[in-house]
Amino acid sequence: MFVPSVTNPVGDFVREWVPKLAEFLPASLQSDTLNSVVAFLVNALICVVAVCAVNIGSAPILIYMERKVCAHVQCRLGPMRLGWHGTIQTIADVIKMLFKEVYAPSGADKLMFYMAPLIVLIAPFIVCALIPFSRDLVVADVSMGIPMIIAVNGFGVLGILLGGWSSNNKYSLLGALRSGAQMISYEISFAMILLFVVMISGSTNLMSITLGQEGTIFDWWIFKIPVLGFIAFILFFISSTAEMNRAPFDIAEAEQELTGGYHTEYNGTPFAMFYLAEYIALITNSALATTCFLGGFLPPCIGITAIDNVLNMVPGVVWFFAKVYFMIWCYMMVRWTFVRPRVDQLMDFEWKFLLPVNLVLLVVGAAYITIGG
Amino acid sequence: MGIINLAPKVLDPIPGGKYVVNAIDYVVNWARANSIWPLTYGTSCCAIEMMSSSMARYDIARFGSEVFRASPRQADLFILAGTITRRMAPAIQMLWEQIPGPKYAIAMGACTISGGPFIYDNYAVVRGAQNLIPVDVFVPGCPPRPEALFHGLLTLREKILKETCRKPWHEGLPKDVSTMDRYREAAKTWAALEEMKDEEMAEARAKFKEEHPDYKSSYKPIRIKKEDFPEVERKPFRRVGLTQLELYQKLTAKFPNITFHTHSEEPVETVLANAPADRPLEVMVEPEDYLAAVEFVKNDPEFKMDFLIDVTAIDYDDHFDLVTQLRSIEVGHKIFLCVQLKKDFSIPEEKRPTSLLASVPTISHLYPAAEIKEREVYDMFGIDFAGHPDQRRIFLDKDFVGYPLRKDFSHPEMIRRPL
Amino acid sequence: MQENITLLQYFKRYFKRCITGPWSLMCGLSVSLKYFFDPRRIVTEQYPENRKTLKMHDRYRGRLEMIEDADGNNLCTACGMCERACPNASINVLATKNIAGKKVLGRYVYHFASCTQCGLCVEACPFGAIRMNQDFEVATTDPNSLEMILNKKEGQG
Amino acid sequence: MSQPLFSKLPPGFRIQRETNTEEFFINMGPQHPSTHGALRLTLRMDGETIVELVPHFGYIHRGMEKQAESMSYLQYIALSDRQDYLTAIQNNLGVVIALEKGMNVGVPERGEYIRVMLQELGRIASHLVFYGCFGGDLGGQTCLLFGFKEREMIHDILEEVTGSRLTTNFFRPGGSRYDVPDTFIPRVKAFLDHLEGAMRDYERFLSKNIIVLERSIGIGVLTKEDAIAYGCSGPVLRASGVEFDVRRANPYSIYDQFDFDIPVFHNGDCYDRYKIRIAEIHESMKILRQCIDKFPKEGPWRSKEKPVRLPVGRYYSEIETAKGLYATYVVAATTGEKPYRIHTRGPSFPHIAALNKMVQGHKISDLVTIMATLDPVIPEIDR
Repeated sequence: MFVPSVTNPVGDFVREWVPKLAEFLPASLQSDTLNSVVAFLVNALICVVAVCAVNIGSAPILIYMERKVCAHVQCRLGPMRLGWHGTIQTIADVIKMLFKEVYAPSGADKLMFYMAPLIVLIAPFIVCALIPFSRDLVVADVSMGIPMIIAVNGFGVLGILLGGWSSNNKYSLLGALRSGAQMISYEISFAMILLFVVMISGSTNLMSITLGQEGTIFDWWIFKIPVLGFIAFILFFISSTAEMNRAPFDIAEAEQELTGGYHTEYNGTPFAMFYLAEYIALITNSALATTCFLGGFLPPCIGITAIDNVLNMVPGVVWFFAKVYFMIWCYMMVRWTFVRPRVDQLMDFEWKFLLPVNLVLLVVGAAYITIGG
Repeated sequence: MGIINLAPKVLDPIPGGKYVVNAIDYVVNWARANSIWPLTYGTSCCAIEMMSSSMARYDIARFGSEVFRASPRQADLFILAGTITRRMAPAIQMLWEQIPGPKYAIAMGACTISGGPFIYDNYAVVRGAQNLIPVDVFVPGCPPRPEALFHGLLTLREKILKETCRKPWHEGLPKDVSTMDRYREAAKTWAALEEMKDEEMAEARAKFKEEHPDYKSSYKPIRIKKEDFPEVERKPFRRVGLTQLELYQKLTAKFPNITFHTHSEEPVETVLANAPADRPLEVMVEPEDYLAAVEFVKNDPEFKMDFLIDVTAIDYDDHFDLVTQLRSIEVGHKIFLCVQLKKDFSIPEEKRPTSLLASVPTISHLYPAAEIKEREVYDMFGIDFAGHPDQRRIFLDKDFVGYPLRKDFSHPEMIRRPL
Repeated sequence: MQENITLLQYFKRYFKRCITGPWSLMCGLSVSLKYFFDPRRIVTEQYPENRKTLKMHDRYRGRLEMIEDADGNNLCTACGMCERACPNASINVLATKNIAGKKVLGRYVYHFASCTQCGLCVEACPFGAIRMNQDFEVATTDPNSLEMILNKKEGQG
Repeated sequence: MSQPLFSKLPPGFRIQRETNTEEFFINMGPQHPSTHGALRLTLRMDGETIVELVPHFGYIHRGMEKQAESMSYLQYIALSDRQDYLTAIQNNLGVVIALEKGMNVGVPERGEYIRVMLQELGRIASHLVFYGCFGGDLGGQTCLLFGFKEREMIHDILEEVTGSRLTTNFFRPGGSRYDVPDTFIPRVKAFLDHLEGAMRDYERFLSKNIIVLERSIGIGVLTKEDAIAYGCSGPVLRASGVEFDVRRANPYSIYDQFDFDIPVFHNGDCYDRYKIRIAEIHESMKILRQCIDKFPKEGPWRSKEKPVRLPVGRYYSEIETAKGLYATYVVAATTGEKPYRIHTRGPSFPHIAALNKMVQGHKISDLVTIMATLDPVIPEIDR
């Protein structure tokens, strides 16, 4: 019998209490197999709810944050009138979008049209399940974490291609094709940098990648390997921005050129899903960056015992989310600062710059590990 | 939106269901009223004020409306910013249809409320957006300040908050106000009232006249004093390049048919010599000489007219004046070649407004800039440009009847200026 | 645009860009960081909240208004200068005869819907009977309310 | 294998070519975020590359010239605000100068200074919108807000002086409608001081940015000959290497009394068109500073008020607006208050005609960049 790998206290608690509760059932129904299956199902349900809650709960926060960050870069205030400083503005937006009229354009492939946003939404959810939020808070602690992430991340482009193609609109199609080309190209450097992380940490398991950074702030992968780590981090930042289709790499949406790119024809709830997917991808990518480079849930110790003790008292989840939100803030600052490169320049950048640099990085990293490590 | 309108039917029979319906109403309306996403749309001046309202100083984001959607399918609000022309009208109707409900429209500025500055003597402008789509809020002004637009947004918010799922949003109908002439209507109503009043008052007035035979009003309106200013001589601008006289003499040497029209009795040379420096030389060219003359002034090393300012025409009773305005970038002088094109009166009179009445060779091979200018003249005056590579209407629809800048032009939708 | 350059030149430019490019991007980022962390730069005025303090300039051209004294008497003589000055006939000066048979202002109809607030009417008025007021909160849901009668009383005479 | 050509191309398309790929047509506008108003462009595309472009005008053709025939000259000044609405104050001057030529009235010195200052403020306002739209169309929304932020300050000054933010209706033959208030000069001074710092930031934000350089250098090249032949003017012409500015070539008002440069660039690509406008903002600031120093504290600000009546004749005026050469051609067939015909030459019209020349072989994203650097105002084209 497959025993789910939920290793955190919540999982243990469920496993402990399911047999105890089962004693109240008639004797004919009692069996260890049933107990473990029920425990598994309950655990799985908790996991799904938790992942959904983290993602969907944080999406409105992120949208609000984005609106505020962009407003302050642009010397204005942003949402102000709904709740304290406009805090519940995005909730109103979501409710409004749920109750909007929904229709597909004539000539659209209806099934594909409504499926596309779902597919886009799936990928970041799965990635989120693999991220260790704290020392003993991870949904699925699979040993092949990194390959799994690379595989699942490729899923998102499918939804965007489908959405653009099924809309029966030239702008949508152009946007979808652009984003298809872009995401598939950038997936390569995205995967290569993760491989670099795997190489230096010696593991594909996200938990052990995180735990490998234990110690002071200088043991984080971004600082542990001089210069190389930082370069890898920057490269990861760039390619994940492109993976997410976020500005400055948002040629797929390119409001000024293609009005809305692949989601031009979407309205109401399906559009809300695209909108949410963008922000959920933001959170998973930031979480990945945090896990691989910024020490995950580990506190930023600096080697002075008195301070480190204080830092260690703060729970890992707090550190994790603090780092994630810092990363998100970086993504946002970049988005609201830079202009958008052209589609062919974007490809040039990937194939003529990012990929060569990545290869060099891998080689140099390998040399460093064999010689110095 | 369909589901929520069913809520009262399903929930009302259940005890306490009313309160649930009210709660849903409250939440949904609150969301709708506070999250109004406008469509990126704008045609003219008002669009700039609309943009200003979303910029740092006024910041429409405070109302949660900074999410300007370029695609109508994601928008809730159609801010009609800028004049609506007949040519644009179908596009606007289509945009409105593409916005999913519940949707709202704000008519921003005088043009979209009533036609604004373009009400009278105009063949191109739709008098008010109400003719095309139902409008919820009107924001007068030309253009309204961003604050006025915000006031409109708040007015719309109040309106949305009044909706319930028992009395749900429904799409209104456009209202035909296109032929409304507010000025004449008001005058007509008043004239009728005056007539009635005259009848009523006749007796009283007669009585008053009897009682006060030499009545004189004690009221004296005071004219406001205007500040007095000295008269100032106009200083003509600096002369650049050849003088008008030199240009004229050189041209006439080449083309003896070229003339200069003047109203004074004095000889042409004296008039030209005394002309202010900044008045360009405007000469009359015979239609046969036109092409050769343009070619000459373009290539002649002394003229060097390499820059075409404009080609335009003027309609007179029996002829058009085609004015080709040229200047030399290098030297700086200007010359206006005016061709008198006799109207072709062999065309029967009833067909004249819709047919081309004159023809002239094109100069678009000499000046690429002339191509669109000649298209404009063709569109507005119905002058044929022989040899033009792409002679189509430029500003008006291809099935537009008539040539608007002719003096005898008439259009069924055009209202004459009352004064 | 395709240019013919040698491979060496190409690589020279490539590496030059690798250095200048990120530097130029950092310059841009420094500006946005400066603006982000400096709340004094925020210039937003909060319209519905600052309604009490929000004042238009003296010359601001809002809605047309008739200058009236305390009793509601106006200065208009129904001469029609404003009517003629108006570029789009937004003003109807409707004259009547008073009891003495003299022409006075009966009704001053102002079509706010089509007014472009150019101010030519105020300029044309020889008696200073009208002015543009400072009112900018003029949005309405009822287009008929934009047709206004400005005078409360008939003209004097 | 080559496909057959289109049996019949849609109107306006002219290039005949053999292709191995399928061409298709894209319709941009009349309601599109990057066409700067109601302009419609039909693109003939080969993949993402533009083969040919045909502009369709007239979506905001409002028949101003027809209307002008039944309006008085004064009313037309008010109407001219609606042409180039980004700098309405400059349109006013264009019309007014033509009327002054007809009426033969001059302007006192203070009036001329008021004119020049408002002109230059209007030019800065328009170029700031250009800065914003250029950055915005490239994808940097923040630039759009930066540009408009300083523009609001100009609008504040304009509103204080003229009574309206956009449609100013301010100049009259012989001067202007009002005198400037006492606060005008200090406000302009404060604004210039502020703008200097702000421009430094904005240039750092965009001018050297590698993505901007990549996207604008060598894009949409307009050669010197083409620029003149297509009748381009203003910054577009000067970016192609032609030193032509009406303020210098045929100085109107009192522009000959100021010391300023005409910036000229020689590549004629998008980046030069961007740089030239930034340089022009600095030149305008220079002129404004000189105005502040020399501004006559006293003296009449307009000449004696006369009814606006023009004798029979044809009157032509040209000025340099922010977009280029703005010419007004007034025909008076009878002496009176009403024109027989008024024709306006807007600078943006030839620019859009030259667009086809510039975009061929470029990507659709480049079209957006080129459109932004031409900085057209559509109502000025359609009138």
